[in-house]
Amino acid sequence: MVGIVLISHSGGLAAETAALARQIGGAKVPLAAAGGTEDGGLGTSPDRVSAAVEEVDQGDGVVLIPDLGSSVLTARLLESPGQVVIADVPFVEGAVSAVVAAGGGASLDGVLAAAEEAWHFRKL
Amino acid sequence: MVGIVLISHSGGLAAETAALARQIGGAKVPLAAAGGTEDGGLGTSPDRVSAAVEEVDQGDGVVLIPDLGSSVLTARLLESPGQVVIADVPFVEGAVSAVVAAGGGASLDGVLAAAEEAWHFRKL
Amino acid sequence: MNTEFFAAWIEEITSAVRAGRDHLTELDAAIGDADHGTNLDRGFTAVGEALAAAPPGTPGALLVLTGTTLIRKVGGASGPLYGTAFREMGKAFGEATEISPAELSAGVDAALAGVRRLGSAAEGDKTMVDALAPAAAALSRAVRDGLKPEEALEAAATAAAEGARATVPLQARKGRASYLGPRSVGHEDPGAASTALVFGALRAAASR
Amino acid sequence: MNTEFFAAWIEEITSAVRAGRDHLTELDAAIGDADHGTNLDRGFTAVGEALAAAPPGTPGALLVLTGTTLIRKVGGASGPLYGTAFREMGKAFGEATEISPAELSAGVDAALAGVRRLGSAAEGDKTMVDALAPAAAALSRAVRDGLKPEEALEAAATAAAEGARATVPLQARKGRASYLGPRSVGHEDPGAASTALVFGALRAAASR
Ligand SMILES: Nc1ncnc2c1ncn2[C@@H]1O[C@H](COP(=O)(O)OP(=O)(O)O)[C@@H](O)[C@H]1O
Ligand SMILES: Nc1ncnc2c1ncn2[C@@H]1O[C@H](COP(=O)(O)OP(=O)(O)O)[C@@H](O)[C@H]1O
Ligand SMILES: [Mg+2]
Ligand SMILES: [Mg+2]
Ligand SMILES: [Mg+2]
Ligand SMILES: [Mg+2]
Repeated sequence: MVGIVLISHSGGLAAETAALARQIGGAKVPLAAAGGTEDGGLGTSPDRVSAAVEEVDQGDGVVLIPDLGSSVLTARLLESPGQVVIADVPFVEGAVSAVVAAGGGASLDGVLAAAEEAWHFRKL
Repeated sequence: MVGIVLISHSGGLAAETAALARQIGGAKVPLAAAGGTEDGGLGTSPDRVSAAVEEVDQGDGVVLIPDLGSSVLTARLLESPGQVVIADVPFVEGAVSAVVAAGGGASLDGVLAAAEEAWHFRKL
Repeated sequence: MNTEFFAAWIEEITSAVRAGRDHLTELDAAIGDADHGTNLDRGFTAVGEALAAAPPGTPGALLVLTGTTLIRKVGGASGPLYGTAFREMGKAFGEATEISPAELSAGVDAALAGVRRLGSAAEGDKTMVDALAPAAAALSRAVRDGLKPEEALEAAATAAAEGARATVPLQARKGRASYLGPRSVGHEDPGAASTALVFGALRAAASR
Repeated sequence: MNTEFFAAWIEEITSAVRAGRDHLTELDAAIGDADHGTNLDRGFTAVGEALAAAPPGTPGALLVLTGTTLIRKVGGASGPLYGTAFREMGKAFGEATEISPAELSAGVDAALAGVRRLGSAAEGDKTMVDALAPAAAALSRAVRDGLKPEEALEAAATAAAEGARATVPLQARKGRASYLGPRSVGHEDPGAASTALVFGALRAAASR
């Protein structure tokens, strides 16, 4: 299965978004939340994010979903075409769509495409 | 100032998103997080959301930002044209944009328009 | 049908939801978040308490209080939706103390319209609308054709149950199940299943 | 310029960041999240420890270790950006033990290219690029014109400081400040201000 890493400034935001996505998309998906700095502050820790990537990598590729600012830059440092790719998507909605697609057995490109559909989902 | 209420299934997600938005958009904006059921479970409590609307209403209107599912339906129950309006926007990114706009003194329509711009923000 | 009849209906729904709670929750586990049975059980338990605390004097008041309580207590999407359904039916009944089959049918139509307006779901979107809409249509047809009340309610209950079963092959396009896309196919929609219980309870109240 | 020179540069940056920490954080409070000074102070403190623990033998190795440590320890957007800048400069220096002004200029160009690639910011977007790009250009011009090393570094430092000041009237189009839209106008960009400190430190290292 494709792995997913949620990268946020805020440890709480990454963890809560992961919990919601897991609840909708299924508990089996390899999904990790990498938010906050190593000392628990607001920010991004590349070490945490790399550890999360290793944790969820089952050989089918990993999608990184950053919230904004330094999360995006940290994600870019870890990009590796065809293996570790960034989804430029709305954080919560994209995470839910990506986790659902990964749980359904989609390929790396399929998960990325599903996440990007979140830009076109209307709520009302 | 226009008030903003973040409505989520998850109390944690609403609170963490509010914290991030406040950190970027300024602490003065009347902003409330209404997530989870009254007994702290996953779900939406219309009573909590109405209380949040009252809390942030300074007479300049209130924007409701729901995440998905029951949050959207609860928000619709509280809609009141020209006073309490729903922003159909990406949850985190729309919240940040809305809080920034409200902090800058935008009108209800202005805050709504700023939140909707979050659909067009690219991160990379 | 008087206030007592509608109180009996709510009691029947409450028992059916209690008995079907785990089944509804299992349906929701497949394409949702495994809480629909618990949500409705919590909601109708609260409705029972609210009705006991301040027994309403008309069918309309009873249904409006039922709806308001569901909105406040259910916690899931079905709360605002069923809440709106019962409130709209109650409002359609106005101050009347006795409701004719034709008025009941108009009340169910109002409930359906309210659910549609709130949730923007069309038939085929794999939601409670897929049970509610055929039930409303069957009831209206039965009334127009001059069927006896019990027969009319039987027709509505059957239509709701068939509508619920027909959601199995559909792909969800509304509610949180819609995030599942094609993975939502092959499962009965929990809200449609509970709507079938609601109309089964209506038939049961009539044959009490 | 040898390994000692670059070690002195990092020391000068560390002192300048320590002294300017609160000012940088205040700039970031206006259009960001009030952590830029703390972020860089934490990062360069960690760099000092890393360099002391395993002193690198070449300018290239020293700058790569500096960059890697900044990436790991800064925590904000400036970590990946400055980290990439120092790593790219270090990689451009290769195994050389003595760096000429022309090589230094090429290293700064590589740093700028790395920051641009990572952050996709153009000049005028109100970021550190608005200080780094003019500094790189001034250094390259000075080297081409055959200026003495101290004069060349003076020119780079002046260009960086002017570039930072020129960010005041700009509206941010990259980084978290971009979420502020027009509200970001009227404030100096913190990352551009710290880049001016970095080039001031380079000049200081040369006149030690
Ligand atoms: N927009 C909608 N329109 C109509 N019915 C909906 C809508 N959204 C959800 N539903 C119904 O609500 C049911 C789920 O209710 P429930 O599980 O109690 O809420 P939640 O999805 O918030 O956990 C679905 O099975 C569906 O029938
Ligand atoms: N995409 C980018 N490209 C270039 N520089 C950027 C970019 N994003 C942010 N910056 C720089 O980083 C600075 C902010 O750094 P810092 O406060 O340490 O990080 P954060 O914004 O994550 O808190 C900004 O002032 C800006 O100069
Ligand atoms: Mg549910
Ligand atoms: Mg639920
Ligand atoms: Mg900052
Ligand atoms: Mg920061």
